[in-house]
Amino acid sequence: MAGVGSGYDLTTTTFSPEGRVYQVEYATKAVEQSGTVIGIRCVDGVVLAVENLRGVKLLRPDSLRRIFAVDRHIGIAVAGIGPDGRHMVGRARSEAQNYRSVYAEEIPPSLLAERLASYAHVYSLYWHVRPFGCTILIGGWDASQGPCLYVVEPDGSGYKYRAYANGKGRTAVRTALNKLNFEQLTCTSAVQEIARMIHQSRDIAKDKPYELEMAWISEASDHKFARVPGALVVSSRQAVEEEPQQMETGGSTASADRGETPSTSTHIMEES
Amino acid sequence: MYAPLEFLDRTFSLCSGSDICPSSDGDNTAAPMDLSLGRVRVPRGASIAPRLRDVLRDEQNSSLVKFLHGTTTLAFVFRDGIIVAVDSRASMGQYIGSGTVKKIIEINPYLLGTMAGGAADCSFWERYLGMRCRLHELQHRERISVAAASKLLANIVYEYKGMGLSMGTMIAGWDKTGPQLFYVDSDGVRLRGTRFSVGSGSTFAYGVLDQFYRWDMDAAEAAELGRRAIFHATHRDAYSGGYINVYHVKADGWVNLSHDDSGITKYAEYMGFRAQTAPTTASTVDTGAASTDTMIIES
Amino acid sequence: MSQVNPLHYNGGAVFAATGNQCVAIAADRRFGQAQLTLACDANRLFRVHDRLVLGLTGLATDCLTLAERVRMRTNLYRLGEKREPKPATISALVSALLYERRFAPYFVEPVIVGLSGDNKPYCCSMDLLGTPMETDEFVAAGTCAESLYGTGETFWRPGLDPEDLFEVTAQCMLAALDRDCLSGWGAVVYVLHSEGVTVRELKARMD
Amino acid sequence: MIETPTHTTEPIVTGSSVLGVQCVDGVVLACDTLASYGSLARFQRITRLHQPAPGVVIAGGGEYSDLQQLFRITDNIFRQEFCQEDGYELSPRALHSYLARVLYGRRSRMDPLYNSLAVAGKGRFLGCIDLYGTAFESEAVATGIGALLALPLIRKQWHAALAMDEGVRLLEECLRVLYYRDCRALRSVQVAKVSDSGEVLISEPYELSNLQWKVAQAAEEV
Amino acid sequence: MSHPDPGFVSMSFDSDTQRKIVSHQRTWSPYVDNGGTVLALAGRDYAIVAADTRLSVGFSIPSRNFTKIVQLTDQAVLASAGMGADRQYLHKILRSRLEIYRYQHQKEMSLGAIAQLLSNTLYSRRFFPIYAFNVLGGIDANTGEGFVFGYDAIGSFEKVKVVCSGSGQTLVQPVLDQQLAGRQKYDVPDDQRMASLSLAEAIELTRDVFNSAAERDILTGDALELYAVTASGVRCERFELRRD
Amino acid sequence: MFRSQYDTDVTTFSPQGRLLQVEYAMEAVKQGSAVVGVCSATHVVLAALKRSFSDLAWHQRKIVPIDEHIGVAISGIAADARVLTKRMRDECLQHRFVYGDAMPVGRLVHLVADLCQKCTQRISRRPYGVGLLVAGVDESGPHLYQTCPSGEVYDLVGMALGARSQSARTYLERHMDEFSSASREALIRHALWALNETLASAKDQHLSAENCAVGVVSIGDDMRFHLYEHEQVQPLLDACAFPKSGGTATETSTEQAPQNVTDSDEHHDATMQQDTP
Repeated sequence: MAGVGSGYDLTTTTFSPEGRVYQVEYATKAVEQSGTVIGIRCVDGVVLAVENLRGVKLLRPDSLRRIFAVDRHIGIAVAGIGPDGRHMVGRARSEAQNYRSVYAEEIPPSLLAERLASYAHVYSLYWHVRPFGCTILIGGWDASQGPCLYVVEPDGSGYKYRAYANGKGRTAVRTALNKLNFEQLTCTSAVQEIARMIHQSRDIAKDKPYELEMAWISEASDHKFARVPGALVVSSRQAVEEEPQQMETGGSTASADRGETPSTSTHIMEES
Repeated sequence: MYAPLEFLDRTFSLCSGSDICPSSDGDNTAAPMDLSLGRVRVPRGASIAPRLRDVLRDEQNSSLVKFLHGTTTLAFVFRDGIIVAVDSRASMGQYIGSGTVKKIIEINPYLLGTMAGGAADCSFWERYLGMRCRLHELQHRERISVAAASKLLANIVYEYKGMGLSMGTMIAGWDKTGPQLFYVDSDGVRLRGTRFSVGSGSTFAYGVLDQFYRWDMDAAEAAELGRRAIFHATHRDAYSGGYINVYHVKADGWVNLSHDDSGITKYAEYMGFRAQTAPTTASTVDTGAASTDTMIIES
Repeated sequence: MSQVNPLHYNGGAVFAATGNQCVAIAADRRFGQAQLTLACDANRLFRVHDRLVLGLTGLATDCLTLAERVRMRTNLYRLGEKREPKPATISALVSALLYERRFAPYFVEPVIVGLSGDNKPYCCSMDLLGTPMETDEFVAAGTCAESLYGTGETFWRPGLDPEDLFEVTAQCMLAALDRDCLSGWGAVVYVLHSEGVTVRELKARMD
Repeated sequence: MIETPTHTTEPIVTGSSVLGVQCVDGVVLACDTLASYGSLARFQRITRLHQPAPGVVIAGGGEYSDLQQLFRITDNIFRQEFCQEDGYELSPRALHSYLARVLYGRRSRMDPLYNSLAVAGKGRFLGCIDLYGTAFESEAVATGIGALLALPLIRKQWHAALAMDEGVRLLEECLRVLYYRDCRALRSVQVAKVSDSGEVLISEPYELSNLQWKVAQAAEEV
Repeated sequence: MSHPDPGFVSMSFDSDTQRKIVSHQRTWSPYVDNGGTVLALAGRDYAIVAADTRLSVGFSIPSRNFTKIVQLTDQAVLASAGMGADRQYLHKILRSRLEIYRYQHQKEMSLGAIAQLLSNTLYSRRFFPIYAFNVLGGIDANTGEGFVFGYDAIGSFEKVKVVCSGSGQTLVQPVLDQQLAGRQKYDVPDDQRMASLSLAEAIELTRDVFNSAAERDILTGDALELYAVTASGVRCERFELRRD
Repeated sequence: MFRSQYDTDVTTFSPQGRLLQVEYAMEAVKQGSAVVGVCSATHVVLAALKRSFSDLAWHQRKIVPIDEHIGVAISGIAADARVLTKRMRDECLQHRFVYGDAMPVGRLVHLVADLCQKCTQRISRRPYGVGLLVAGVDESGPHLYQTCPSGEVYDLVGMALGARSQSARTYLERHMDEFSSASREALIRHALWALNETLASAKDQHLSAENCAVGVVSIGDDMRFHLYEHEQVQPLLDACAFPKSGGTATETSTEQAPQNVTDSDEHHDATMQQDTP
């Protein structure tokens, strides 16, 4: 890429001649290193899923966490640098509590997304701080809008999505996501879809073993944040692993060129 | 912390975020425990002090307000140094809190301080003064002068003027310029002098002291004068009593001369008991036989 | 600092206790004005007759005035009745005298002790409005009343003979005086028993 | 320097007594549903009991606005616990200690939460905290005027094997006495039962029954 | 129990009476006296720290089982009367500070150091005093001798052999002076006046004085908690007191 | 790693989206002497190799008690570790002050992790150069956590950090499944054997009472963290007969007099003293 080594890509306060802020783009690169993170807005709720890569064999089984509860009705999944994500989650929890102390109501996910976006954005303005190296998937339930999925990128942009994926296997998963019909997709079927997508996006040889962490805000959990029941996760994963055929497109560890603009078909984006 | 970081925190501090009412949610969390340790935690002028004062003055808090008070202390300079004499009673209202208080505080081997007024105020700040004097010695590689030490205390106390500290103290010591005696009190008064008496019994002590004081007394005579003055104060003043402690400040530091009981032994010695028969010891009364005899004066 | 309460202005303490056919009353010797001690030979115990003693502590001027009025009324009683008044009578008298001044009271805490006809001990104390409190245990009045109650509660026990009663009363008095600024400077103990009265002066701290 | 805030130095809208008793199989809390505005029985259907989480109930008397703030504080605490998802469950005793620190903190800033609180929880826990932050556990608790009228009654009837239903009847009897004698009390009351294992049952407000208003001496059979 | 002071009649000569009447609106007082009596006495090789367990507010008793004692180390025990909330705060703070001391020094804090720490802690709140009357008792580690410390509310303290504090102080202290400290043995030299009681006798004396205090002081009663500190450690005993 | 302009500031992303300064900070953890942690269903054991910086110097402190139920083994810049452990102690005391009970281990560890993360996002200071193995027990049982300078937290059954800890990790991975049911003594033995692995390659060096410390906490009756150092650790060492031959080609003969321990192959400049006490 043109920016590398040109000296224009060292701080967030420097524009390159062609008007790009490379540090922010490099930050979004960091997001693509972590395991695949998927969020899907279904008819009856929102499902967040993470492919936790077990880099260390000595880990306690299913102890990796990349999905956090922010309030009783909102959960956040983190793609990219975990600690940065936790910092954002801490901020999200304070925002939720602050909103409740003022309006005595649960914070609408849209407003939380907006507040987190502007928080992330300010970190991409000043030279003494660096942008967040993580993308935040905010799944929540709103009385008026029903289930909703918002995504906040390191550059501070926040959009509403029907489905979103990032991390290692994002390209394969995004193509699979396009095939889904979101008008009828229910949460339980979404879980099975996600298990398949993640499985097929992995390159069996090179990728590390993984744990599937899933949570949802659905009618099943009466619109409250809850972990997807273990049995459902395990069964959908086993079902997928027994299927013989291989997905034709190989693992997508190659980092997709950042060049594509967000508005391509891979993101089903609605104006938030 | 770089200034811009404060800016960052300020713009995004939560209370400014909510427009309707500044919910400083700080006030709901449990008061954090103050763990600062090691360093002497000198009391700050609490911001709520003004309103507290009329609460503390409020009658029903009187049992709280009454810290240990009342006393008689004296000190005078004479040919061979300084005699410092004090009583040992601390009272809370009319109740005697303690009859064995050490009212001469040994700041360091060359400096003495006396305690009159608030017992806690005097002992805390004079112990703090001892620390500051030690630091002085370490920094300047020579002992602090009495003038400087007393000035340190006066400045410290002046900081808290009007906040309720109650101290009437004398700083006595021997430095390069010879024996020095200073009076420092909680209003910030600091006087150098040769003869002082402080406390509720000071008028009685002055009476004896002024009459028999001479510059060229020897140490024993001077000590006896100090003892005598304190004795009369303890006899006449209700808020003084207990033991008479006398110290003598000499060139090579102070010496603790005596510790006598004023109410019985000194009274018998100075005033002579009207009693004819031997003094009695009133000893334990227990369920057993009444084995004791009590001083009986056949009227 | 201490002239806040007229009952404590001059200081003073009285303690009385009953025994087996005897009763003792003790009082300290101090007369002071706030923290100044003026005299160490104040007398608070007024002997109405050999088997009845009235102890008065509180505001000195009120004590003396009340004592004189009691002496006057007792003499009138003697002339009228041609006999000595019983302790209970004197109690009633003092109570009436105090209540007369209900709205400008004498600042006095009287203690009346005596032996009635059959040597039965009588012991009564009052507050400054004359509320009589008769007891067959012990009473305390004055600036160190609480201390006296404390020592009394621990040391006193029923059925003491005169010698032991004196010892208990003396100990209670001395221990309490040593914890009080405004009372002390000597003490006197009267013991009323069947054969008569013994008066003893105690050596106490003079500070 | 901003003038030091003098907030609640005397309560305006107040709740009256809260009663609590520890039984062999759980704890019972009871109080009426009145918030008085001075001598005006202004809000007659408010709740002074609150269940912030499964297995714990708190109830309070005194300034009602401060009590609502305390309920919000406990809700916040348990919401944070929910978000932590680390298997640590705030025990009733820990909540009791936390609220004592909050009240003591506010008292030390001369800006008290003008309440006295009862905390009941699983494991037969019954604790009480006053507006100064004095916290203690006890088998019988009564705040406000209840401490004078009801506490002696509870203590007299209390015995180690007291069952929860007997406890409810006992507290109802005390609430009747309070209704007779406390002019800031109401007939409609609420009772909360917290079992040893943590099930919580908070009754709907109901009217106290069989009240005796006959003058004592005149009553033939009492 | 203070003598029934004729409040309505006391013509106060106090110079600022006028001002008191004017500034009548009562600011809320952060203090309340929950009563209670605490006592500490020491013998040759033991120390006793005792306190009643009554918490009173005005004339009612919210709790009959409110401990006023905290064991700081296995050689030092502290008891505080006065305001219950301040007492709980003070005891928590001291326990935390001792914990930090253990981290820094890998050993227990000595009795004398604890005494100074308590004094500094109280004095640090000089202008918003902690309303607690403390008595600290324990064993001096190197000499093995028992000692106690008496405090006022803002930290003035004194190392003695016997001290009593709280609402029953004026009732109990003279008795201890007389029986234990022998203060009335006027012509016996000071250092020989101390009665040498065995631990059992000392416990008996403590129970007696508390029973007397419970008789006369309405704020003392219910139960007596007694901690006996000896070289081998701390033992706690509990005795019933009047419950009226 | 060629010298590039992306690895001097902590707030600079490299083109691949990596934070090189943070990765270098993770290297500092490897400079510290080895520490091992193992966790079973009932116990958590920490073992640490202590370094001394001259023949005259005392051995450094590698295992630090935090509260009654939590202990920490440190690897990396010891001074950084002291700042973090002091903060952890204060937080535990604060929790006890407010809630009256022991602080959950996970909550404490995440608090420390957030502290570390904060330093990776601001230019005002460098990240902490220390990794912590936190051993503790609470209601949800025994825990072994690892924190890194990046702010990452791992909930583990076993872990080894510090110099040549890879050999210890391979040992732990091989015996992983024996840990959960291991008894207290067995767990200690596993920890010491793993620690011993890190010495295997260094010549004439073996675990001794001076250079080894063991910390154990259990969910048993007292739930307290016990630290064994100096002579107390000797019986633990004797209990595990180190393998003379077989897997690890160490001929650590115990009869040899214990030399003083200086990591001969260690090179670190005087100023940046790793693990100075």
